[in-house]
Amino acid sequence: MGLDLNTKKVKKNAYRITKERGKTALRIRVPGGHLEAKYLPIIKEIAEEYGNGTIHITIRQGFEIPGIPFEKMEEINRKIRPIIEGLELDYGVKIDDPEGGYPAAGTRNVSACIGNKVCRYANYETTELARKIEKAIYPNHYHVKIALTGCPNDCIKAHMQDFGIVGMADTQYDSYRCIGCEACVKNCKKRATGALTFKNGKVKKDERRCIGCGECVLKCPTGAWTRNPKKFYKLLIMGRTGKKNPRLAKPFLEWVDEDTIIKVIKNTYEYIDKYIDRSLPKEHVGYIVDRTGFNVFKEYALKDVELGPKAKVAEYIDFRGYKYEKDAFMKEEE
Amino acid sequence: MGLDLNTKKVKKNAYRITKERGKTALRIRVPGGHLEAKYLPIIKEIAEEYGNGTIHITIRQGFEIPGIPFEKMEEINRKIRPIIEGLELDYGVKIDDPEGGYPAAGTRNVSACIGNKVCRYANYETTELARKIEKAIYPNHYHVKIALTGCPNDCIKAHMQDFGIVGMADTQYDSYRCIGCEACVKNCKKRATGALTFKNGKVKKDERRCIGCGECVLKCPTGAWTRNPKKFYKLLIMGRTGKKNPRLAKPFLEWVDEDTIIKVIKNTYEYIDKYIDRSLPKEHVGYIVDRTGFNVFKEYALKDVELGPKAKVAEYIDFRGYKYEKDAFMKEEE
Amino acid sequence: MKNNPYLPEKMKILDVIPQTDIDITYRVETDMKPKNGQFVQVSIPKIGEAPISVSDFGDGYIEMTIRKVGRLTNEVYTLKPGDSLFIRGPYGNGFPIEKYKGKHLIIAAGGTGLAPVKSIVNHFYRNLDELKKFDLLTGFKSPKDILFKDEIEKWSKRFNTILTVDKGTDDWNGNVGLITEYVPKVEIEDMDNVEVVIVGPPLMMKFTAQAFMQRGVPKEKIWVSFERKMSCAIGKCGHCKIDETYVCLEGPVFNYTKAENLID
Amino acid sequence: MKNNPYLPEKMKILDVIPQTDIDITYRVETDMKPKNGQFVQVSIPKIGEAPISVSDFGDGYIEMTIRKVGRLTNEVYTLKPGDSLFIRGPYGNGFPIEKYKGKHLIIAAGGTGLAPVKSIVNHFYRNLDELKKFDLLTGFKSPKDILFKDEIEKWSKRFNTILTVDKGTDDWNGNVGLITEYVPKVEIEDMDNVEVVIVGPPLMMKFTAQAFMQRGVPKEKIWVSFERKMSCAIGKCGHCKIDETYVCLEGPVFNYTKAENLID
Amino acid sequence: MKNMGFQLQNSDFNKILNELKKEYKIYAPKRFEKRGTFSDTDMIRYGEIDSVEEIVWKEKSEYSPKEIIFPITQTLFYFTEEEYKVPKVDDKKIIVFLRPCDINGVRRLDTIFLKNGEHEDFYYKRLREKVKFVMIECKESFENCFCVSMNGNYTDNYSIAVRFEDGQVTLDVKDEDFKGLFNKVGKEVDFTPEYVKENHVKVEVPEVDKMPLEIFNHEMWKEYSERCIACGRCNVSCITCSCFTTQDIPYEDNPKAGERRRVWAGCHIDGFTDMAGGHSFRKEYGSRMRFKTLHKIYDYKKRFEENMCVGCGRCDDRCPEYISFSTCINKLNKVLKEEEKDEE
Amino acid sequence: MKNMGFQLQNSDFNKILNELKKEYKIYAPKRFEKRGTFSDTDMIRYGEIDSVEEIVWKEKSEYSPKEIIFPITQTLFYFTEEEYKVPKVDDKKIIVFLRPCDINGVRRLDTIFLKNGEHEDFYYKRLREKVKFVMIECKESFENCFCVSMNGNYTDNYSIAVRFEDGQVTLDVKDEDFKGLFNKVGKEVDFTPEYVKENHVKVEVPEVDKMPLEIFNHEMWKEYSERCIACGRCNVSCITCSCFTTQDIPYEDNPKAGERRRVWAGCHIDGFTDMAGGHSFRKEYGSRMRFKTLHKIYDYKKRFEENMCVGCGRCDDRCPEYISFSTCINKLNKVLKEEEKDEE
Repeated sequence: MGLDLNTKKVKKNAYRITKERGKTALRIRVPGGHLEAKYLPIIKEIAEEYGNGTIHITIRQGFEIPGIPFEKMEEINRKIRPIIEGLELDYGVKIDDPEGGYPAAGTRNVSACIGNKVCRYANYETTELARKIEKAIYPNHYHVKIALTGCPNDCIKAHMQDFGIVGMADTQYDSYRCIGCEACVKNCKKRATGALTFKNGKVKKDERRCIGCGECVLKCPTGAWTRNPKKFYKLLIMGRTGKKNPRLAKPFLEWVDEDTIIKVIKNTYEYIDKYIDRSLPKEHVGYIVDRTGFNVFKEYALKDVELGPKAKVAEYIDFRGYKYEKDAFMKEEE
Repeated sequence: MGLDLNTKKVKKNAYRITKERGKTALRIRVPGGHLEAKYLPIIKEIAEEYGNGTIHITIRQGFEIPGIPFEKMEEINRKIRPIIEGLELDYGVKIDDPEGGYPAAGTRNVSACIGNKVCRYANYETTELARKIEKAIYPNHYHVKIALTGCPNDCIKAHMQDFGIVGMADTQYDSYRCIGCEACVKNCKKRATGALTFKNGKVKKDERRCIGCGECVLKCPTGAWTRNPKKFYKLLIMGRTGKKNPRLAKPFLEWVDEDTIIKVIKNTYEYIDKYIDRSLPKEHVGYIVDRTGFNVFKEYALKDVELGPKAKVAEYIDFRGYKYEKDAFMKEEE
Repeated sequence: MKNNPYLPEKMKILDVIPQTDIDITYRVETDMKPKNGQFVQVSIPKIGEAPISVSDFGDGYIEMTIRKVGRLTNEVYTLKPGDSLFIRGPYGNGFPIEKYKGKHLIIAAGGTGLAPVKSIVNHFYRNLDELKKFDLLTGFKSPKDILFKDEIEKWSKRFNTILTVDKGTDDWNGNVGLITEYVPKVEIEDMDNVEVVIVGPPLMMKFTAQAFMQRGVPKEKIWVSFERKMSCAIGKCGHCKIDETYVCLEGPVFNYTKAENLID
Repeated sequence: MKNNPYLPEKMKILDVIPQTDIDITYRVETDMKPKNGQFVQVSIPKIGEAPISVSDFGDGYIEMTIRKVGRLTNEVYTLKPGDSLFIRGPYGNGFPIEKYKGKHLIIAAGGTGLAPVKSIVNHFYRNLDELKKFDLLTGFKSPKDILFKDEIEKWSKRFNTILTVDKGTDDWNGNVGLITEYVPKVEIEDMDNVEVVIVGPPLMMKFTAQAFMQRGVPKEKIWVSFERKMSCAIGKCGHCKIDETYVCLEGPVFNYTKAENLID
Repeated sequence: MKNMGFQLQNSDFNKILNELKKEYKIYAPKRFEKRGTFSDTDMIRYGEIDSVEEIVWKEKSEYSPKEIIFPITQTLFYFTEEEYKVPKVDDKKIIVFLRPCDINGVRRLDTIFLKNGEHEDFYYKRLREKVKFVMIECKESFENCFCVSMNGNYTDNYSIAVRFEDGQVTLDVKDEDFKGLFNKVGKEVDFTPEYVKENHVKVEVPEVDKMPLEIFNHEMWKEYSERCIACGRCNVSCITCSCFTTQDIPYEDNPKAGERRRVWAGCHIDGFTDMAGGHSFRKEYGSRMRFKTLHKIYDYKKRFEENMCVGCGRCDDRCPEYISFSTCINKLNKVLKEEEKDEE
Repeated sequence: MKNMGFQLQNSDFNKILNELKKEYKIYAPKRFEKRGTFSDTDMIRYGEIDSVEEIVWKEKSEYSPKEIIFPITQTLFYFTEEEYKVPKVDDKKIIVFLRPCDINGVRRLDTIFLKNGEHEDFYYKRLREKVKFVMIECKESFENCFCVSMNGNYTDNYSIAVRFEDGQVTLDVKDEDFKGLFNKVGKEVDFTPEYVKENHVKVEVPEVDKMPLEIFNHEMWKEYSERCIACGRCNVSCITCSCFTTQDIPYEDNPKAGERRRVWAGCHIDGFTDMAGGHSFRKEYGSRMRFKTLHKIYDYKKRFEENMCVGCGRCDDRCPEYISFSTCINKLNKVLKEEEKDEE
């Protein structure tokens, strides 16, 4: 029999239709970008026994194993069971058949910077939250990109995601402990937004300028600045690259909690389900929002969401970005 | 003796100063994001014997191995010799002491989407070019981020880099082979820029609208559209996230060749060397360009560069992006 | 070049007879002697070519009733008497009118479907004695879409002509309703000697045929004419093929026993 | 509260004597009896406190010449006679003027450095016979920066007073050049009996001391006064400490044998 | 029985090719470097060659040789104002290197263009008459070939048969026109071309007199509605797909002049059945799959007594959605057998 | 010789703490959850406690107990228009749980605030007089401790010494004021507090009468110019750093009122030597390291006959640049020995 494949099913099973006829590439999800080293031998074995011996590290922090014959998909799906168990099921993700490979690939691997496991700047454990989000939204065929970054430095490039989650430190100031060294003030001006000013020997914070990076805490020698142990997040939405209108994600919510983040993302899947152009099953959510307008999205996204007292919500969003209306400023070399 | 570390040296050796006192994290470079699976056991061994048994996949496609005592750095540096040889020296990167670990960390891992090794959309072998760039610019302490993406879909998020290299297909049309199915025209309108129109049973291309994605070739059933075998690239510059002014990289050059890309990047290091604010050794190149203005950068970048006949150069660049001038559009919830 | 079947013949337009806002009948000068129900390939150089039913013919001319629906027909609309059309043909099998002689002939034509059968109607209008009985059912979407108004008026004086429109207007006093609704009103005395010709849009043909079969007309007595995309009209281009049948060669007229099994 | 050394005393301003655009001499009412070269902590409530040299004193008053260089001194500038200053002190060791008696005293003062030694100058102006010889070298950046102009005029009539400015102006007819250039012009007859007091900015003191030493003046005969940041003036706050020495306690006046080894 | 053949070094063969080029245009499958669908992939398709080394015989061509006699775009006539003129064809004759399946495929094209209906296709005929076949011996199956099942594997309809080996060619020359060229330089050897005897892919073509109506609406086609993207690659790569569409165009540079031409069409591609006025048939892609399938293995045969499909497998090679036509045939066969059973 | 002590269950000890709180404010190192420098890290520093369970005795506190007697921000007096008023202090006495090194450190603070110059520091003294030490027995060294080298490991200057174990405390009560509290509920046991005998980190403090001038400009300090970021964490965490700066401020709500206060200052921090007018000293961070180092292990000793540094190691614990003060001392010692050799 000739090779007869339902490519849509193959793709939903996280295998790629590649350039090379008959060969596929498996994508391993690593929610939150972090995994125990014990899974590496499985990846190595698949690469060497079924693939071409190489692996690609995907930009969303998964592994892609190329050069696999399509016929081996089922066999490989059984082999990756420990990975699906260890990185998905163990975190509560519902996958009916752990030997059937990944049940969906539309919603991309939930990426995360290394977070406060390691990084001094990060305001939370990014992988942990990534896994909670994974649990809430995977498996799902809608094309949604989610990434988490520990602080506004945004190493993960949350600004290029449909949902970018940025950790915000609610920094609290104990003026008694402040010795007026101005380390926080100078740093905030130099590296952040100049939200801090120095007056009467102590520091003032302009709450409207503060982006919650938490650098004042990092710089403070005396512990005058500390973080509110309660976690807050900023939710950036609808950033993208692509061939039409690359644009930065923009803030939709600020100073909201984890539950709000998860609920808004879940609500968005319902929104997609209602508004997606079904002739384009992979229509990206950003383009759907372009069609329906921000307010329709907002209404759906905030359904049954209880925003805390600190929460801020965008009234409107000017996404700007640029359009590939070409060349107004490009001249050909002569 | 107490633990006495020159943190700057540690960082230049690709080890991180982490949140946890006494513990570091090693970052493994994987230029172009692709590696042979045979290196995985080394990573696993380091993670399990020296670290905490876990690894993080960095957003720039390297591995980060956390939980390593600083004392083990030298020992580990010897262990990663095969990786440094296999992924750096073998591609011509000059590293004096292959048992001394990475000699620089300022210039970040050169990232790449999977490219045309696997992906149907990619217009070139991204990892291969990434390795050539690595050879040209590593080791280097200046903070520069480079990423390569095979096509304007820009899965790598080249738009968030100091240098984003986008493969451009110079698509050529053989009207004899065209059967007028309009697959290319419809697709270009739907997925790209509408550069193609259908007239008199055949297709016309608006060269100024064409972004070189190559999708017309992919969609063409008869091979009427093919790619010029000569490779062309677009160079996006000075995109960034960060706490001040997240912004998209914008096109600086289009339809240029590989040599131009490499030369411009090399020239930029000289530019940085001349204009960097030495009180900020990690000053990002984008901020330097902000200070000197685009034209000073441009003059340096194009020094001794021979642009081909198809090349286009930006006359000026309006980076836009957004500033963390906060809250014009955010209201607090009541 | 004689053996190049793609070459059209330039024919002078003798007359241009508007039928409705979007239908015009063109009479062109030619020696062609088509059969009733055949079609020709009509073209305007650099604009295009399309299959068009011959709606009538006579000595030294043929007529085609053309509806303005595309690039070519739009262009045809600008032509005046004295201008030319490029035509090749006739093609197709045509109706077996010899078989209808001596029978009770019922013609049901929907919309432009009246064009391909108009020459039959006119033939029997002129030779009504060749038939045992003749009924014409013709339906249009609305009063303004009615084709060949004067001729229908003329025909109705010699045989039972039911004209209906799907949807009337305030000043329409005639029949309203689909043709299928009028099928039961046709009196059929001798089921063995009836012949039914149905031409129109695909669904109209299907339901009208069903209506006649419900009345007891056997399939073998029902004839339809198909309209399909055609590029060559000579069995090469493949567009009009349905199963093993080439509409341009074995059609456009089919006995319903065959037609009902032609599934696109 | 008696034992609270941080409490200042409110003192009434008796006189305000402008010196230059940015230097003013304040005379305040007090019983304080400072030694020449001592300083006081001057404050304005809610603005701040700073160490200021006592530039002169007498029965029931002290004088301080204050330069407008910061937040506190800016505020002091708004004060008028009858207003108050808050003062505590005097602090520091002062110059050992008993040692200078019978000697050839050379005072070299740069800029505001003239203030801390002004009381010595005035003392010997009044008691010139206590000295074998008296030379005063005083330098300022420019003519407009000259302090105590009237007094310099007065002094120059009684002893050798060299006034120089680093940079002259069109209407300046006096000396131009750094103090160090004028050191060679001072006649020193008896190297064993000379005492040199140098007060001014750190580099001025360093190079002037070197100039005198080059002329053969031994270190032991050279005296300088240090200016340092101080918050308490009583040996607690740590700001003025240089090595094991607290300028507020063991200074501000140091013999050069000690001063040259005080490395910040 | 021994069959006398010739064996030549490539260099000698090239000399003969050069000689032949005076009288013939010589077409063979050749490599167009980096002109494949995906970047850095090559395209193998027919083109004129100058030397045997250009001939790609170790791989299957992506497109069939049909474009040599049935050009993708072919001007029927030029218009100047209201006159028209039929273009001339090159005087040279044509040699095509091709495999047995394609030779068998050309017979199907002949049937459609020359024997379907009363008219011969003028444009096809005048090219077809020029063509001589050089059969590339094809002993081993490529992926997706199912020629044996379709009887496409064998033919003796060739002027020359050729076995390529690295550096040399072995020939069976049947055409007397050519024999003289070889007996001077070629070594005489015993050579009978071999044929593929078995493919990896086998199909069982349903043998039915009449396709049951249920098949037309059978749910097996629904799957293809989901899978097929109507790109038409199967049509354009097929050696036997012969459909075309005519286009009339005015020249942009001078709209008074123009041409009528025909270009390939494909039953999978949108617009194939579109009529002026907007009506069209087979909107569901599954019904296009059914239409093509039945044409290739049922209705053509009813008309012309052999199946249209020759089993070259290019449709499977080229389908971007990995729809396997051979699998479809087998599925259909199975469905038909089950239907039969149900009726019993 | 047996030393009589008491052993109590935590619950009993808590009762006594409750009793003591009537008369005392009780301070101990305690955990401030998620208030550390990095997210999700805790801060261990001194605070008032209600129970023994709050006392963090298994870890070293990040800040020393000095802030109890030398508050970070301390109002010297309130201004109302042009009058001023010295604030009162709480009537309660103070108990501080602290380790031997810190008790020894407090002696250095006493020296500076009470014995340097003719004036005693009024504000320090009035708090210091209230303090009684409860010495936390410290048998094992933490990372970076070098108390043994600095003789900071031992003291007998305590009212109570306490050994914490999970669930119980063992006490040596020297202060007669407290003895009565324990002999009712505590079990009498033989208890002598033990002391750290050896640290992982050892320093050799240079024994010189006079620091050679070359040391001040020695290139060993240049390294610190590169490494030190002048954050002042070493100063503020140090038990013996006692520098402060005064600030006068008008209240924003009513600028007619205001206060004079003092806040901690640090010799590593920018501005420490800034004079009105712009001049400042030790701009190079390496010279600040030299200044601090010599103060801690040389010039203080010249003045007061013991080294200032007690070896608590907090500076090393806290330095974000991993500058090890103990390493610096050893380096200095080595440099001095080499200089000595060179002179021979």
